[in-house]
Amino acid sequence: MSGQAFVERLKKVFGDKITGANFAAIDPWVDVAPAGLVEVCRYLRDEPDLRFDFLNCISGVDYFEPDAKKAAKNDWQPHTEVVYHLSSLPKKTSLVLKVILPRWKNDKPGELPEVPSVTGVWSTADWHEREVFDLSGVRFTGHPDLRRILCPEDWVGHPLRKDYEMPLEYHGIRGR
Amino acid sequence: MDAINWHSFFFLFFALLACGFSLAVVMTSNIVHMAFYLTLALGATSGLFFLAGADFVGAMQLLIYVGGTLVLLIFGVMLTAKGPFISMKTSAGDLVLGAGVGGALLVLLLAAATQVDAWRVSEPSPPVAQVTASRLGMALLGARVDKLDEKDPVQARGMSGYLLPFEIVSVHLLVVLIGSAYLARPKKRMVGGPVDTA
Amino acid sequence: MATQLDDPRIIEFDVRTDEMLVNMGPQHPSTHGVLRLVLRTDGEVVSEVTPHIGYLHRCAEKIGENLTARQWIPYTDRMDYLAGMNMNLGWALAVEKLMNLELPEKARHLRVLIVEMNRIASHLVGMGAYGLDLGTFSPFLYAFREREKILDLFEEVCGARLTYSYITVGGATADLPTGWIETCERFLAQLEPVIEEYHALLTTNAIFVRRTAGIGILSPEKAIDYGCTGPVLRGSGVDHDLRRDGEQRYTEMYDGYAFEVIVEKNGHYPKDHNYPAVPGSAVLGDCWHRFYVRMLEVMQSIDLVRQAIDRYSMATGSWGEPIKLTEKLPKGEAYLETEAPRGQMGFYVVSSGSGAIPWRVRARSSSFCNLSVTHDLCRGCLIADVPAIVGSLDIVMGEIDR
Amino acid sequence: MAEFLQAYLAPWWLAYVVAALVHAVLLINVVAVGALIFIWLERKVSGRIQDRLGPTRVGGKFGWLQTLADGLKLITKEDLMPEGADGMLFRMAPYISFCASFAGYLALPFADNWVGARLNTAVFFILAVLGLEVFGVILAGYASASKWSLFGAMREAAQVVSYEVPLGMCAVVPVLIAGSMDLVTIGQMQHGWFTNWFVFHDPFTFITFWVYFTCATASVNRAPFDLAEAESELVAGFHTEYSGLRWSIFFMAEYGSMFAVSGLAAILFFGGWNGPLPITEWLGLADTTNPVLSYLGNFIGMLNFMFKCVFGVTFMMWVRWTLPRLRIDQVMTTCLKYCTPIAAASFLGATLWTYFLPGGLILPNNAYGLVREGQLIDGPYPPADAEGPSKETANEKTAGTGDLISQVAGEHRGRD
Amino acid sequence: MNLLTQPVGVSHYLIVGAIMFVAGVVCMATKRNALGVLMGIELVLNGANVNFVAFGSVYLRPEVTGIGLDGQLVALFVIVLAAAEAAVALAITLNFYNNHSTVDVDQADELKG
Repeated sequence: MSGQAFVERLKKVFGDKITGANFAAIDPWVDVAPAGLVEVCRYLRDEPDLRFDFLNCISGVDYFEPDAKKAAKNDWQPHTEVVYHLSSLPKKTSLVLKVILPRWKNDKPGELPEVPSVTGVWSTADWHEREVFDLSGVRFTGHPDLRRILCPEDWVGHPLRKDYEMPLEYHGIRGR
Repeated sequence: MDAINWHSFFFLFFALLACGFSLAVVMTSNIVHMAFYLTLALGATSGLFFLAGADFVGAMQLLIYVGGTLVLLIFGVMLTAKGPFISMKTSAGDLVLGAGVGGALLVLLLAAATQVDAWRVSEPSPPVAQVTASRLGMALLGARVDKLDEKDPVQARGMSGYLLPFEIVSVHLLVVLIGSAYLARPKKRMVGGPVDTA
Repeated sequence: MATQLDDPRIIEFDVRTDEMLVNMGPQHPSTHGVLRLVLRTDGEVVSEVTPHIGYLHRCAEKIGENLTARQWIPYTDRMDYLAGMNMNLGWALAVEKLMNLELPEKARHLRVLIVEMNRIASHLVGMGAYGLDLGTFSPFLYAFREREKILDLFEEVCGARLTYSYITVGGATADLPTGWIETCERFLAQLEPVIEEYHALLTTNAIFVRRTAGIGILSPEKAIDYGCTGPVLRGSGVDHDLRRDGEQRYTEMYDGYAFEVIVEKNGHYPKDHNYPAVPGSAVLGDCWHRFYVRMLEVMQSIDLVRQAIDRYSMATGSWGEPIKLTEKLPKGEAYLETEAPRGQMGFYVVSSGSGAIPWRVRARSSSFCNLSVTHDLCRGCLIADVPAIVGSLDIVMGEIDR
Repeated sequence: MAEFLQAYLAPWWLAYVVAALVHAVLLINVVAVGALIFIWLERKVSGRIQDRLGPTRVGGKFGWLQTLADGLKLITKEDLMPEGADGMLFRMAPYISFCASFAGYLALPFADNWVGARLNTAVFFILAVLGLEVFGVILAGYASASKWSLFGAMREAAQVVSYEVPLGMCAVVPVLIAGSMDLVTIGQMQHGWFTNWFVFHDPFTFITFWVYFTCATASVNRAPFDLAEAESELVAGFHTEYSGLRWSIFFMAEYGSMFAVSGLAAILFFGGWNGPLPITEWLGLADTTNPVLSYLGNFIGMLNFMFKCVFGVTFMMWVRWTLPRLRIDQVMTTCLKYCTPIAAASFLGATLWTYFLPGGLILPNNAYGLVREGQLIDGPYPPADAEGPSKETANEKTAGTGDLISQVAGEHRGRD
Repeated sequence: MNLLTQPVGVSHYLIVGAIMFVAGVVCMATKRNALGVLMGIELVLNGANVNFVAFGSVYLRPEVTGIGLDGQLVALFVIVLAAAEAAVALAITLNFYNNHSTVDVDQADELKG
């Protein structure tokens, strides 16, 4: 199935929940609106000719340039992406889904953006989403146990956000 | 000064241990310490058995009583010893009552123990080391090898040994085995749910 | 006697024991580093296991956003520190995919050779450490004896024994030294019969079988659902190996190599060696199968190294030219997974196109996913089974915590 | 010895005290120095098994002072006690273990009549006393206020109580053949060629020996039955919280028990101090009338016995460094499903064998065959014992050499 | 009379037995923990055992016309039965603990399980 036809098919099923696609990229991706993510994922997993039964990875990528001068040169607006790498063991195919989020929920600094959790679709999403939450600061709604996973539970901030400030002190340990 | 009688010396040593730790069992309220003192008291008792020439009974005391029964008991203690059950204080009234009754009983028993002259001091006996184990075994099987020279035919007929009690105990042990297995059978319960007491 | 009752909420018990929370780790002999498992136990029966990780978190991804692609290579070494070469390869391939770099044939064979050698070393450690988890010490020392020889070979190649940084973007940092191939062949010839000893000590040992067979059964569906990869996935009977099923850029390394994916089909494993038979009590997906797949992969890798030696010696041309330390990365993003010893190691690199420093790097770790299934496997097992199960997943904390 | 000293020491009782002290020091040295040597041996053996050298530096060529150096290090270590531990029990526990292990040596003969106290129930005494070691472990586990220790203690309690059953049954088989529970008598009965050893007495004793050794390994907590201290599961089990000297005392107790059970195996099954060939007899060293010669004979016998014990201990080490550890339920099934029925069956088999083939198959006129002719039980061997059988019945026997306590008791009653 | 120099007799043993017996009785009467009561029983049995062994001992009573071996035999029976008794009592206690989550005998006042 060509990429174009595949996206057409998804659009037919999910309508405007498929917000875009990029075929020129090295790993072509499909953009999905947060609201339709779980449905799309379940469809991709269960459809007999797709069978994306394997979630490889969930990554959070933060697009933000603190330096205003450099930011002006960028061709993108600040946003956060959650990237889902899927593959299908029986069909030996792979797919990339992207969910594009605002950097802050309702543009209020400090409120983490939200995505519905896909733990119900792939159990492995549990830890991956915790890691993305921990490091990239994306809140997964509907996650059964959204705690920090790599950083200590009382850690402040999400280190992989580009505006992250390294704390100067943690429990009496000097930061730098 | 007379020479020290080593038999008496060892007797005193073990007797003091046995009595002291028995009293410690009563005194302490910590159940784990109680079990520990009981172990020592019973171990000392086995020493007394050895001194009295009852080697086999002494070894059995160590093997079965101390090594088996008490381990079971301590096992039970450890299963239940938590929080409030480790140290359960007895009420003062109970203690006084117990001490009173116990004291009276002790006086009675001590009086009885010291009344009979023949019991008080033993005659010097020749150094006889008996092998008791096999004679005990024969007695359990019904042959009283220590009473073979019984003259009185009526009494001699009564010397049929302990075969019947031995059998009764065996059956009893079997019943106990089955009974405890029944009592300790696995039960099912729900996590956090009601306990199935059936 | 893993008490696997139908309803997990029903506990069979002799004596009412209160549930007890026990901390296994982070300083515990059998947690392979600094893993902390919180066990909820009822007597010896474990009712719940909660893994807590992050004690070895070194912010590798954050560091990657401040270094160039080649500068980050040493940090990949420290992820799965038992298989540094495989980590190097994963990152190198991901960056090469982003840069659309093609490698000369000789470099590809060199990479296969080195990577499969490291797979042997890694599986040897996995095997030995699993012995330790089950309470036998000697296999560990035997495994280290052989691994030591591999490390000696690697030391000749790149000067390092653990953190190699040898395979790099664009090829490798150097060619193999002269005489290396012969030493390597001698080593392989010596290693092969030794594997038999390991099988005698562990695989077929009656106690070992009783400790592992039927314990921690991971169904293929669950393995896929939890994203388990590598020997853990294949131990569950899923026929999937990226060396055969992976992306073109990765599988072309293995083009023309003869190898069979180590997976049980119709009740037996591919039989091109004198493998011991599968014991009757073993169930597909249990600890024994995971261990066994690893053992067979050692043999497979020996085979692959031999083939790679042949091809490498025949191949002409360059062994590859590393890119400049500050080579500019094109704009774009690339994700690539390779088959590391512990499973699929994925690297995701995003570049804004503004310089040599990537915008975002991400490492998808195989042990991370493999470990996430622990709580499911350990439900209702005995305390002694917890090390057996965790050990059979063969995790490396450096890779999990990154 | 006491009699010998009496000639030199003024108050007669001092002789006994000195004799007792000398005996005690000798025995404690077997345990303490033995533990030192065994720990060194364990390192060397494990080293060789694992294709490495083991200690090589301390004390010269073979690192034979390594354990001593470690012991010194342990002494200087801080004696830690966790908060919340039960102080008294925590401190007492190692000593209980050690005393239990050490008390077993009281009745263990090292050569013909070279024994601390010749008890006529020595077999059961040793088994019983070694069984008490479990108390130290249980109390240590309980008193440590650590969950891992508690797990270790629980496992130990369950394991040791179960394994005492087959262990006792196996020990009864040689007792049944010998007709005595006196280890010296049992040892004497096996003198001569190695075919007189009880392990070769009949097929059942041969099986029994292996069951005995398995159960003994389990009862002294050695791998693959070392569940109480399973380091990959329970950190260090019952001694997780111990450090320094107290910790090392647990180890002395462990090695002491290993030696004791090996010694018991050597006497019960492998002829004790009797070599495979009656060399001492050929050399004329078995002559009991000549003190120097018999001393030499006994010394060779002791070396024999020591060799067998060390071999037993080394065997345990070999097993430990080869096999993985069993799981607790498998340990229990091994005991209840295999060891106990096999022990019971071989007990029955040995009984029938001794009844129907009292002289054995190979050598119809061997020593115990002759003994069994006239005497049903308590048959003293050799028949011409010091005092001979008592007048009452053939079954009544006055022991030629009473145990220490009875000697003391008797003699001084006479004095008074 | 100096205990260290005098030979001991049966009555010495009887005194030890009496003390153990009484300690056991008091233990049974006053302990609230079911296992404590069980330990009291063990002490009582042992006190009795000491007496049996003393009466049957050839050292203490050289004449041995009395009970002779019977003392030791009875002591053996007591030991064996005590083991059985302890096993059953322990099973009952643990069952009680399972059902009522306590080992306090003062609370064991209902007759149904």
